[in-house]
Amino acid sequence: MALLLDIASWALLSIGGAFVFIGGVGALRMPDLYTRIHAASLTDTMGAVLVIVGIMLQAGLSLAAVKLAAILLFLLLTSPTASNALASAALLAGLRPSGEVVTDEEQSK
Amino acid sequence: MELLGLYHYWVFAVLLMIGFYAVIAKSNLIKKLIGLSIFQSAVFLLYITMGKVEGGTAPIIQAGVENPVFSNPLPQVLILTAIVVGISTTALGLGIVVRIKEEYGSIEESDIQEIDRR
Amino acid sequence: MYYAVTIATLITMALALARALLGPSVYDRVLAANMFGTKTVLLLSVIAFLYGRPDFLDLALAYALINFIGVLAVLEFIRRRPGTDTVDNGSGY
Amino acid sequence: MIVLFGVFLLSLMVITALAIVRTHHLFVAVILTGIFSLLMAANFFLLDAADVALTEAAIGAGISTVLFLGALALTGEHERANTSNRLLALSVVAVTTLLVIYATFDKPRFGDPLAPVHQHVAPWYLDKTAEAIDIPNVVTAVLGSFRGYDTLGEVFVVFTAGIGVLFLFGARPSYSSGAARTNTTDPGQGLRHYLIPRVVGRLLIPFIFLFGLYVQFHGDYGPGGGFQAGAIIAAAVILYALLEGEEQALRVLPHKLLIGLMAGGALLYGGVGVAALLLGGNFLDYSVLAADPIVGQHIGILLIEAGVGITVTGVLISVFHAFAGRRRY
Repeated sequence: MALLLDIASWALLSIGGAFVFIGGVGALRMPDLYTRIHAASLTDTMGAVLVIVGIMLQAGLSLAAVKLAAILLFLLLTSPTASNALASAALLAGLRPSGEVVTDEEQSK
Repeated sequence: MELLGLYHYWVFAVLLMIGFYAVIAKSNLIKKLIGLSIFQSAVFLLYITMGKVEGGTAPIIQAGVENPVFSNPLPQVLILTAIVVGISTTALGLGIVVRIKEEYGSIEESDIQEIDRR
Repeated sequence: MYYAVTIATLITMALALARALLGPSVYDRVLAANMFGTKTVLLLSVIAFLYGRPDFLDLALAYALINFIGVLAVLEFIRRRPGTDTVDNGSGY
Repeated sequence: MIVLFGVFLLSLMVITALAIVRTHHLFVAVILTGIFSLLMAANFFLLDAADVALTEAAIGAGISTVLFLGALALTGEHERANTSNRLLALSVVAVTTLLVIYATFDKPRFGDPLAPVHQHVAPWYLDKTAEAIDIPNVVTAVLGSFRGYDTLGEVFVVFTAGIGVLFLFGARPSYSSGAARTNTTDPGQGLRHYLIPRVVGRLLIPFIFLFGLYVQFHGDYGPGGGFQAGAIIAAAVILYALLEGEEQALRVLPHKLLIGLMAGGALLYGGVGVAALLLGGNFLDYSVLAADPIVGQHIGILLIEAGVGITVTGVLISVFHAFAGRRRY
């Protein structure tokens, strides 16, 4: 049982680490702000969830696990909110996505 | 490893001087204050680095650990209070800068000296 | 395995820092700062376990709660300021 | 391995600091200062200073950014490129850097347990804490009891700085006169129009308060104490002010109350000292506060940490209102 938990937590940690890293690369390499926000929120949600759940499996039933759950909850509340607020502020300020977007109406013309 | 033994102090020296450069070379008063806070952080780093003991842990006694090695608590106490004092004094400095802006219309040192000379 | 996660987080922090330095818009920098904050939360929680002192998770908890305020303050600042020069064109960088 | 992590973080810090100094856009410099503070806290944590890292987290993550932005909003965010005596400054800095680095070669190596710093009073503090004060967190014991004078001085410095800001700006915010305010870009309104942050933020505020109280009262057992708790609670109030507008925040916590908090906390700290004096002990010697000296120490530390927390909260919130409530001239 302990071995099984260990394997599960190591798997979660390594996948989480990979997510964090890929998101970081995305935030650096993506072409404009909105795609970068997309990449960054990958690390903030998926990466964080996997890593913290992985550590929780190591912590077992203890105060540390409760604190980790609280950290996870607050991260899941705040970081998408921050991303959303950031994107909406940028959009309101007139920053447009860089890609050429063709809407359906324009296409049919 | 011998070289790494001094790396923390070198970073301290470089950060200290980056902050110092901002204070003496930049004309903008807010930039000077930012430089001052980098300078301050460098000093914090020096103290905490000196307090570290190889293989030690934070000086909070844990039940059931035999012969623990603790890092030095004294620098930590000094720096803990210094951080809060630092933000309060930075706030005071920012307050003075804002008042200078209101009276002189500028926060560039050269402009202020120009106005004072008149 | 903690080491692997720590290294991944550290590299991601470096990447986020690069984004913060490159800009080009203010929002990119804020995004990078926010990302840096969540990476710090992960780093602190992993290192607390690496050190074997899980009681130090309080730090990560503090960042998880407070980091949000910085982003909101920046947005409030942008909303209030008179001009609308949102793209600083990486001045200086 | 952990040393290498520290080295990596320190290198990032140097890069960030260089970028902060080089950019002419002060707003960018402030955002980078936030990143610098995060790196600093992570480093403190790696260097076994959990209490200090928590303080840096509480101050650097929210409050210092908010204060700098408040000042930028009142002064302007572009720095004029000024290269009058740059070469002179650079050479002074280069020479001094080399001198300081030369001096470091005489320092004991990183983590050396035999370094002179660890020989003088620190072992005594570590030995005597369990015996004389009996709380697990040695940092709190030194802060509150062994070096209580020192902390009293620091609290009065914080108090004085807060009073100084209020003197500079006047205690009342300039918008409280109730002039015609209809447009939505008015400073007093806050982020009312961003619905999602507002809902999430309101959800978060009670938890930040709770966490602040936990840090305040758990400071004897884990990282924490009055300084950190004061900053965290102030951050909660600042979040409320950002979301609901400063006027609403002032309605909840009026100026008079804040000034009372500032003075009251410092007075509580001093009062504990005087009480110890009146009960026949030395100033700030808490052993006389109860029949059992150790219980007396516990009571004393609890009270003075409360005093510290109250003063720090009051000062930080007042300073925030002083900056946020001022109109740009």
